[in-house]
Amino acid sequence: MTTLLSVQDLNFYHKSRNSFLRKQPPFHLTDINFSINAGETLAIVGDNGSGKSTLANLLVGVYKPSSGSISLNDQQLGSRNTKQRCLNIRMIFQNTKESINPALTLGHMLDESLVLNTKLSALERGQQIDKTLRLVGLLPEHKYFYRHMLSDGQLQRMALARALILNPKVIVADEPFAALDPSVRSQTINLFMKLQKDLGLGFVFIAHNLGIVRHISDRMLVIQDGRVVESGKTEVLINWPKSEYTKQLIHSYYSLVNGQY
Amino acid sequence: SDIKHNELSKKGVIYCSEGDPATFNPQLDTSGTTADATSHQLYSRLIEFDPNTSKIAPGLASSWLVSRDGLTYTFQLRRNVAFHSTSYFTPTRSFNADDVIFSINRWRLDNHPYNKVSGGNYPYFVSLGLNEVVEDVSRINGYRVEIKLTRPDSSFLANLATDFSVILSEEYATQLLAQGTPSLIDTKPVGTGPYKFVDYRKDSFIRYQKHENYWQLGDIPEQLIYDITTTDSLRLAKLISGECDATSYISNSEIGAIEQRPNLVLNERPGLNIGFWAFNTQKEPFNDAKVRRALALAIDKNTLIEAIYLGSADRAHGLLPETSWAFEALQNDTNFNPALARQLLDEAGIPPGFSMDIWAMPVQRAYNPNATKMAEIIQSYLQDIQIDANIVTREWSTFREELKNGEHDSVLIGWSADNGDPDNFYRPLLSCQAIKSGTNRARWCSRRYDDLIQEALLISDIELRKTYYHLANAVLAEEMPLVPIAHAYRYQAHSDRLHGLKINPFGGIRFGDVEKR
Amino acid sequence: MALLDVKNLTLEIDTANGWINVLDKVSFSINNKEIRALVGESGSGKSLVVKAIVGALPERWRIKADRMMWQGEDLLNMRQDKRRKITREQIAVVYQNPATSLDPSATLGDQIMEAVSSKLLSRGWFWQKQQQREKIAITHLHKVGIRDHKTCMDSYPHQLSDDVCQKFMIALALVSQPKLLIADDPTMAMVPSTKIQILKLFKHLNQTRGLSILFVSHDLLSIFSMADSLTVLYCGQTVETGKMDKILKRPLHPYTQALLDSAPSFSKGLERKTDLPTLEGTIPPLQHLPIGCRLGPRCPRAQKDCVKTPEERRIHEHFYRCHFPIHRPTK
Amino acid sequence: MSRSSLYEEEFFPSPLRQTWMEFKRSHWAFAGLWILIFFVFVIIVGPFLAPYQPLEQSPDNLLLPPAWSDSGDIRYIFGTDSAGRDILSRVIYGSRLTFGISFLVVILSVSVGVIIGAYAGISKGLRSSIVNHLLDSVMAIPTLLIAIIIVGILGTGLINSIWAIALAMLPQVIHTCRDFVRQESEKAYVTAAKLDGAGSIHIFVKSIFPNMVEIIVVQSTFALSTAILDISALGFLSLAAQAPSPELGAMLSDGLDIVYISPWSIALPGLTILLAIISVNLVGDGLRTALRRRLQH
Amino acid sequence: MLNYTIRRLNLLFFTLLVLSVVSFSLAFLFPGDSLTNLSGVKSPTPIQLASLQESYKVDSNYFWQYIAYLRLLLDGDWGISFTSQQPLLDDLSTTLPATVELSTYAFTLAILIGVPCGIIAGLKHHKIFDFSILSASLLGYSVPVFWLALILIQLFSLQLSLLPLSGRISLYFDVPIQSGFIIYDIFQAENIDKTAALRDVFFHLILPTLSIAIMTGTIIIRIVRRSVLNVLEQDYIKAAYGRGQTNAQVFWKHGLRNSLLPVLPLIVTQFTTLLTNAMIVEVIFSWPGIGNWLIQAIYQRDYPAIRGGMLMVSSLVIMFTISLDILIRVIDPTKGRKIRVAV
Ligand SMILES: Nc1ncnc2c1ncn2[C@@H]1O[C@H](COP(=O)(O)OP(=O)(O)OP(=O)(O)O)[C@@H](O)[C@H]1O
Ligand SMILES: Nc1ncnc2c1ncn2[C@@H]1O[C@H](COP(=O)(O)OP(=O)(O)OP(=O)(O)O)[C@@H](O)[C@H]1O
Ligand SMILES: [Mg+2]
Ligand SMILES: [Mg+2]
Repeated sequence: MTTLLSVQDLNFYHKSRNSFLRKQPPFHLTDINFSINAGETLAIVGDNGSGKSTLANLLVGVYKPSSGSISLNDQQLGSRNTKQRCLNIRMIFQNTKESINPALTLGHMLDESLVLNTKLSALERGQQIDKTLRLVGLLPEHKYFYRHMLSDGQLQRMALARALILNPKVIVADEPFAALDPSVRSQTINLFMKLQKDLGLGFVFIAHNLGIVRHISDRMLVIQDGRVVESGKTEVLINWPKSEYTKQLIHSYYSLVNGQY
Repeated sequence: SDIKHNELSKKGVIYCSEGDPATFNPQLDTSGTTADATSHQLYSRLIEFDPNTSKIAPGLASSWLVSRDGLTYTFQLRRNVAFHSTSYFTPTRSFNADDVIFSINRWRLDNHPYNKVSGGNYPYFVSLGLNEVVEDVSRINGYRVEIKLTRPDSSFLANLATDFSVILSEEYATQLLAQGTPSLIDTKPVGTGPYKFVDYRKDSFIRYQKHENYWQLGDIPEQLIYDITTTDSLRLAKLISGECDATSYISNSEIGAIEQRPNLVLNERPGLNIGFWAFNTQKEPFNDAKVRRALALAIDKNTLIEAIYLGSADRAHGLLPETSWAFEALQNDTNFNPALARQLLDEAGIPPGFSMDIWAMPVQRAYNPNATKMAEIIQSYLQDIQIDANIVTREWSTFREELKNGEHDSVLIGWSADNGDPDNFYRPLLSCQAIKSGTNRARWCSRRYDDLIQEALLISDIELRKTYYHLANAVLAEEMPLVPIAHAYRYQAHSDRLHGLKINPFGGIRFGDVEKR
Repeated sequence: MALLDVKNLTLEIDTANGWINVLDKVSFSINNKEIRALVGESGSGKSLVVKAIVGALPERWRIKADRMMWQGEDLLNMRQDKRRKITREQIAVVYQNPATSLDPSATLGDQIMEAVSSKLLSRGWFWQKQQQREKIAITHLHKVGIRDHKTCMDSYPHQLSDDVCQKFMIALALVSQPKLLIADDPTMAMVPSTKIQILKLFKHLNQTRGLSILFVSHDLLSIFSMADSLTVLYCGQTVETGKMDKILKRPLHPYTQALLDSAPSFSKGLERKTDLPTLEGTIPPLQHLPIGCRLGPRCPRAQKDCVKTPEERRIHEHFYRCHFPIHRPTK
Repeated sequence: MSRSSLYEEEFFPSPLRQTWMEFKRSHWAFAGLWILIFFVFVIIVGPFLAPYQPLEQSPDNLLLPPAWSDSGDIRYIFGTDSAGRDILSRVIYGSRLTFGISFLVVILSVSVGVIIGAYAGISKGLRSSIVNHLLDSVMAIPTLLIAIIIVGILGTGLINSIWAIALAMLPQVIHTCRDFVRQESEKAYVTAAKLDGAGSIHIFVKSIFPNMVEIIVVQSTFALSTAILDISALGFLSLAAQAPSPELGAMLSDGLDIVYISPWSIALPGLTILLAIISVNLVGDGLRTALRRRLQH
Repeated sequence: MLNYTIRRLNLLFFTLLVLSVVSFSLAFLFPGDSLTNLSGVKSPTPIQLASLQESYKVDSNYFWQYIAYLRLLLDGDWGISFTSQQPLLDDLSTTLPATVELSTYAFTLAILIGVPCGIIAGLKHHKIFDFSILSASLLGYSVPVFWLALILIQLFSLQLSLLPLSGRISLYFDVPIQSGFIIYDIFQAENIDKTAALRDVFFHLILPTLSIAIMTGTIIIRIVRRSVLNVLEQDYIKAAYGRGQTNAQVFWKHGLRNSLLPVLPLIVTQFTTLLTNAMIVEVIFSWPGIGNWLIQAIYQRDYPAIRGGMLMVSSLVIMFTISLDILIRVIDPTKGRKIRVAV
């Protein structure tokens, strides 16, 4: 299997926007290395503020890395091939609701992506939109809907549709299941797994819930304060954690599951 | 309001005046505003008009003699008349002949040290040629003065009784000259009138205080305050709300409102004034009498009188109002006739669509309460004979300045008489000399007319003088340098707490006999 | 006698679409020293139940109940001040959203000291009382794991992170030494280790001081690990109520079943990357609530009868509302 | 599936439509809208409605009281002024002038302001921050004061005062617009659009602007009431339109001279201004409430 | 905080600088000679001319001219007025206090009416009282101030003859101008009956104050009412009820402060609107304030006065807003957050 996305020595500084009187230490994401293959799922786990979203944003190109490289299919992504990045790496945002424009219909929004990135005719674009909506379990009629008419689960599907519309290779999802209710969450997880199987997507997702991580991910990346603490196969990592932090994480999870504390 | 009835208000009178006085010396300015504010309050004259009879009465001169040839006038002066004692001047002597000589010589002699002070312009005396008429003023003794004229002048005594012929303090003038600040004589005035000057703030107020040693008796209030209120409606409003005890220039539209209120008194009197539309006869095509006549025919005076004066004016047939003794019943007047007007214009070669300016004065005067509105109506009349009129207004002082320079085509303005003499209409309005002094708005000069009014002045027989004036009227009717429109009634309103305030037929309000209860 | 006994609590609120029954005959009770969990999806009305108990709902909403008893006294028909007194002294609430439930313009110190009941103070002068208050407040802050009490008390809510605020809310609730603690999603913003700490504290208080807890959450893991009994809410209807172990072993309502299935870590036998069992469809929006059993359209076992609201049925201490329960032969 | 089906529209309204539906629920606001529509109608067909020309004088009918008073004349429903001009016609032309100009001013300043505001919102850096801060402090000066100052500089006159008021309103519009763009730019949907490869202008036009329409409309209604107030205030002070002009503020100051004999000469133009501003404010309030309600739900 | 203050002061300084540049360039934009427009001396004698050229540095380039102008401004030499030929700063220092005095009273009145009414309306939401306050306030903030002033005059001065309609004090009182603030001046004045004078001042204040306070007052009502409504919907109020606090406790401890704090800046900025209204109303009530003065200057095309008046009023407004900004920062603990409340 070929490496789809690989990240080498990625470093990133958040410029501190604070005043000169009340200084917080600037956030620093240090030396991130990982790679994923097609059809593989990588889970990123860590505390609040550990830099998970920052990493996701770096992958899709919202931020520019301070140093290090991200390559897709062994081709380095830089400022020149943004178009390629737009097409191939798509993002699902932490706050799904906010990431959908309230003033546009869903169809219009999907259309925008197509207009900007493809040369399809209006008719073809329409077909593509219908197809994608069906793919994620929505109806073609949903393209006339506005954000406020959808439930949380449907919004999550819509976000997925927007990610999928350009036939990407990798999807980066920032806590896609956190805001969902238990019953809908299962549906969404099932959908993700199905799509990954069907389309051979590489899937990077950020999560808190170790149960879900264990269930769907192949590999895991544990981050603490901007540093990778541990990474490896999910099964291995969960059963035999090496670092203190991971151990604590897994322990507390297990103690909840077993009710022993 | 509260203040209306408390103790304090009894001690003072507030008069709402329509504008700032240009100076505190009425010799320097002919405007009614200046005269109203200063003349009878601060100063006295040798001779006064009796407001009840309009006849000449003794003032600072207790008696006078006129020589047989009418060339020498001798005045006997009152003794123990005190000048104002103020924060800036304390008199050491009372009024005497030196003050009279100083006051007259100031405007008479070009080389007088005070002649050039404060602009050196004495429009009233110059426009009447008085500076040439008076040959000499001499002191016979401390309380007797003799004035010699170059030629007889039947209006001379009347002129000495006008608002402008005030008596200043020679002692004060000498003191100021020594200090090197002569111009203070006109801004910090000293006189012998019932009130003395305390304070003046431009656009705001003039404050006078009772002159304790005033030579005439009278229980006048402690304070006299001029509340300078330029907005017409506001003056009436203040009268109604009790902030003023009396107000100047009631506009005709406001009469009804005053009559409704039981606590306000309205005095009405036919006024010695005239509102007219003058053409600049030095400009093309207004130098053509035919054009002037045509324009005169184009307007309906009766409507103007209704619309602007709201009926409280008499239609003017000539320069003189009906109350003047020289008034002539059968004067030539133009009647509304647009067809004839157009015809005359065609004859004069004025094409339809000809455009001209009508200057409308920005202020309200008794003789024309709303010149702008009058201009608008005239504009529509001229429209009917295919003449486009532009209405021009300027700020008042600029307006007069530019009028004086003859920049207008035609102007809506008027004249209020200062004394009852007909000469006071004929000469300042249309004599050649008055072009220079700036009161001849038509800038019209006719030898024939000038001779006639000059002749009239030389004779003292009234019937004979009348005929001369009637001849002058004929010239005017023929030449039409201006279109007389109306003689407005004069109104004065005051609170019923004031007693003794009367309309003075010759301008000038007087607070010398006003009491407040 | 139950500490709090709620029977057929019904709440109507006015929305743009008219009056809507957001709570439909909700019943449950809390016994002394019991930890009862209230679960349900987001929007199922859990927070409304909490607010209804403490009377923090807008006045114009219509609230009805067969009974809502606090130690035998009816809260609904009680005089306002008496009810306030009870809520002040015996019931404490941890609100769901810490950031908005704290007064933004007062320091946390002021707020917690205000909540210290004067009964707990010994006699003394004004400033002595103030000191005692402060002491009590600080002990409670320490209890919930806020070590830097000074900064915390001097700060305004917006200056602190969500999880600190949440801990503070818990301290604020405990400081009045209540009989019943109502905790609405108290561990929402917390990382697992902190979460465990708080859960430990709750359990400890329950065991040592006999504190009863109504634990509202949709975090099934926490609930299963500490609650004695469970009430499941779906769209404003109680679908099942009973002892924790009973329900875990044998849920009767299809919705409870689905809820239990949705936590992957619990289906121990589940193969990785296999489909999770789910209910089809989504929760209906407020304005389109189905009539009868509100789960109806999504229920795999639904039949014609489901358009009628099922009556409450019981097996011992286990209540449920379903026409066609699982593990029971249909009639 | 067709979009135009009524049923669809009923149930899946766009945000704009939803705001409109909320708006319609408030009777007051709706009444305000009708009055406003009436005024717009008057602006458009005013010359056909007015029985006379605004400057047409009828010297035979001076200072007539309104027709409903005893000495009124049915030909002059609102009476005449001291030059015999029909007050009704003048009020109609005056509404035309005052509100027409206000509309013009608002359109002018809003369209320019939105463009500048969007630019300021999108651009970053020191220069824009200086400009922004300056704007902040200019914002503190009320529009009327700025307008008076500008009129003082440009000289009095109607045209000058149009420019003055338009300029004076600009900072407000720019400010709102910039703030909004700033605020929205932080939201995830803009980031999402960026990730689609859209440029900043594209993002503004296609993503942010549709969200802004309502804000602009609300802002415009308030700008409109300010504009009406300002233009009539300037007219009243004789800084804008001058006396014979039927502009309502100028009419008021013109009527001052005869207020004691014909109080209606200030009452009627004043009431017209009042009514117009009330209607605009009702609509503005209604829109704002509707918007707030929509955002809450 | 310090940081914020410095930033604000910086802004203030910068804005004032820009204003002075604008006022300087005005002298060149106005018709006529720039030196005349700057100094106000209309037809100077040769000696005067030379000294003016010297002090305004007419021969150097614009930059140095501007510096010279700035220096003169700081020295208090603002030039003289065309019409009155008085130093501008003298005129300004008598007119400005009059306006400030009037606005301050009106603003105080507006707050005294607006805040309590707003709070009550907010608390009694959807009740008759709220409704009537709301309709009255709609009327209040829609009515043009100048018209309102005329109506008030018609009613109280002319129909009922209760109140005076012009000026600050009856002219019977000879109050010399010391500070420009009439009440202070009355205490300084000699030879007048001070109680009577104060009574008179009070009567003169009623109408102008009322006519500008009504609009601002109603706006404040709306702002406060909205804010109270907002706050009452907040969770922390519900939480406070839930904690068993009584209505009064909740309102005084949590509601009031939270409803007033966020709208404080909004209320305070109303002052500038009020100031402008005061300037218009001055013309109607012949109030000897800066509005009246400036508008006369505009009529008479008195360029130095327009320039000076504009500079003075706008700097005043900006200094006022910025210092209040800083003040609000100091009292408002939620300062870090930007809260906007709709009217
Ligand atoms: N735009 C920014 N500028 C400066 N610092 C930032 C910025 N965005 C995030 N940070 C800081 O970077 C750190 C990591 O933030 P990030 O959003 O990546 O955390 P996270 O792991 O996603 O947390 P969470 O689980 O809450 O989403 C935080 O300390 C945050 O304060
Ligand atoms: N003030 C309100 N106005 C209108 N509807 C409301 C209001 N408060 C709550 N609701 C509605 O009532 C329903 C129940 O809300 P509630 O807050 O009780 O849900 P919840 O179970 O607590 O959800 P979560 O787990 O997300 O906290 C929701 O659909 C919500 O939209
Ligand atoms: Mg994140
Ligand atoms: Mg909740």
